[in-house]
Amino acid sequence: MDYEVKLDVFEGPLDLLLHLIKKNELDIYDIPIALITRQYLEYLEALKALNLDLAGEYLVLAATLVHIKSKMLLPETTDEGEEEPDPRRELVEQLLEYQAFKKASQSLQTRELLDRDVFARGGAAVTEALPQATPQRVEVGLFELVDAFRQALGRLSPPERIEIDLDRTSLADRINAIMERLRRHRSLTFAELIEERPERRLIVHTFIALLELVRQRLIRIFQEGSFGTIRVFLAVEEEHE
Amino acid sequence: MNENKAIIEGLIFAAESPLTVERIVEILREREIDRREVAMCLQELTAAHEERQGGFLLREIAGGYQFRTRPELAVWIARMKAGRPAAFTAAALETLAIVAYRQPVVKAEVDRLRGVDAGRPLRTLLERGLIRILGRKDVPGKPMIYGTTRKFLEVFGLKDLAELPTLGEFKDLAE
Amino acid sequence: MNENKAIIEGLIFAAESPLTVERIVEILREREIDRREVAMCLQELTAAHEERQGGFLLREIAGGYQFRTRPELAVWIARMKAGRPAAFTAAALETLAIVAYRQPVVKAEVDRLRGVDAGRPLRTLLERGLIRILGRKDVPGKPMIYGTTRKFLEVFGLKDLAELPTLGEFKDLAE
Repeated sequence: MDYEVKLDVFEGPLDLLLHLIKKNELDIYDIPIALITRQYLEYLEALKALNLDLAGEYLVLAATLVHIKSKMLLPETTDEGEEEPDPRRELVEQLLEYQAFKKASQSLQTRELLDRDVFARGGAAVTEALPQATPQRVEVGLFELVDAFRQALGRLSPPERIEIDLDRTSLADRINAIMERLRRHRSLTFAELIEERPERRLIVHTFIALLELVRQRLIRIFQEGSFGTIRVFLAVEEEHE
Repeated sequence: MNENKAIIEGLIFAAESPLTVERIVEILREREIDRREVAMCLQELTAAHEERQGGFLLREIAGGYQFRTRPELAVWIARMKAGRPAAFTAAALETLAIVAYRQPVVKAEVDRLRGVDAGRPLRTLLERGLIRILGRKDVPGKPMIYGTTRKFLEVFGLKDLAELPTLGEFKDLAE
Repeated sequence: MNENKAIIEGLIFAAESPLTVERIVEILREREIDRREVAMCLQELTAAHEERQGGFLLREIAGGYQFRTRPELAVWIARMKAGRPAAFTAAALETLAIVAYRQPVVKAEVDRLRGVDAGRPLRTLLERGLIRILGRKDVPGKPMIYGTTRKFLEVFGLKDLAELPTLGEFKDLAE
């Protein structure tokens, strides 16, 4: 026997058994169980002699083989004359099933593997910007607005942020003021809308006013690029574009 | 396409950053291709892509070569990268805001706040992985409880949920 | 090239992962292009790149489309990329095959089929993002149920799980 094959070449006892069947060119459906059991046990002995750690599963299969062998020695028929099932049947089924998965895994290995045989685009894709063109405008939703709002609040000095301002300047006033300014200028940035008095009360009111205007579809809000300035337009005028 | 040109195209495509002529010569040393030949391949590739008028072009950048999407497509690519506003219906956005602020929340509560059935937008948001089912509330009917996902934070560039402004900040002043 | 085709090519090129037809339709909603048209553009693009015989090809992967370098160029690209990817051990591959074909599957079944404990390969596959835990089986011990991931499809270049050859094809030949 050749013992050069290292144990870790085998993926388990079933793999070793398949190897022995193939090496002896045996018919998997009619395994000469005595022969294969002997070879299997010899193999295990050799491996033990080499002080290799044997997984418990190898011994379990050894016991199974010995058990099958002993059953094969019994008469083929029972007292009633019925045929006993072949004691090898279960093991053969397991071997066939294992062999199918082993082949399936080999077929996986032969596919075009990503980063081995084929590669996807490397790095981040760069979108060439249009030269000297207007920045790309992306219509934004509520959350960009919330984010802008958050940033605006973040720019305030700490004492002002803590102060809770309950001045009831009417929201309607703020809405009217924004609409008025938008009719004069074609568009305004969020920063421009609050530049007069960048204080918490005004920022909050401006924000709520904008939310209300967006909701009523009186204005539209765009962002220049992904992280660009937020710009507010009158909805009607935007339609003319 | 001749083989050298195809290899060079593949290398540039798979490279992490613009690929220089020197580096290409180095990688293809066994093929005994010199700077001049590489430069010629690059010139031909650049022209070929220019002519194709496809989705990307070969450009000389920072001393190397890189594929970049055509400038005219910027608006569509930005839309894909943003992966949001344009694609959100107002209903979905409102529903998402409610789930974000009110989570863990049941559908009945979303319905109540929007004044209209939220079944469809909730389903859309679930499918897009922006909200998820946290469990079932232990009341009659065992309604499902919704919350936002990690993807929600990613899509909206939030570090965590605490980064959302508190509703109180709006409420106090809105009344 | 017609504009829709160029835009679709640019989108696929710029996307971080395989781009689905649905997503393309969604991004291009304003252009009123339907699934069928997108599918036709994709077919034409695939054929065009096949014909070009350049450095990369358009492939259908994990339910979407992605550009990938031509397999013949692997040796050169590998030379450019530092460090080779960790190869799969036979144990990991066998375990992966069993999970792929038998999912949803529990560890005990994988152990039984391989005839040896599958704990380690399962852990490796989980760490590499090729399989995931689908849930727990409602039997004593509540064992975890495993299935393959989207990344599995991407790594093995599969359109979907149905693209795997049937197990029967491997069963017949006893060699």
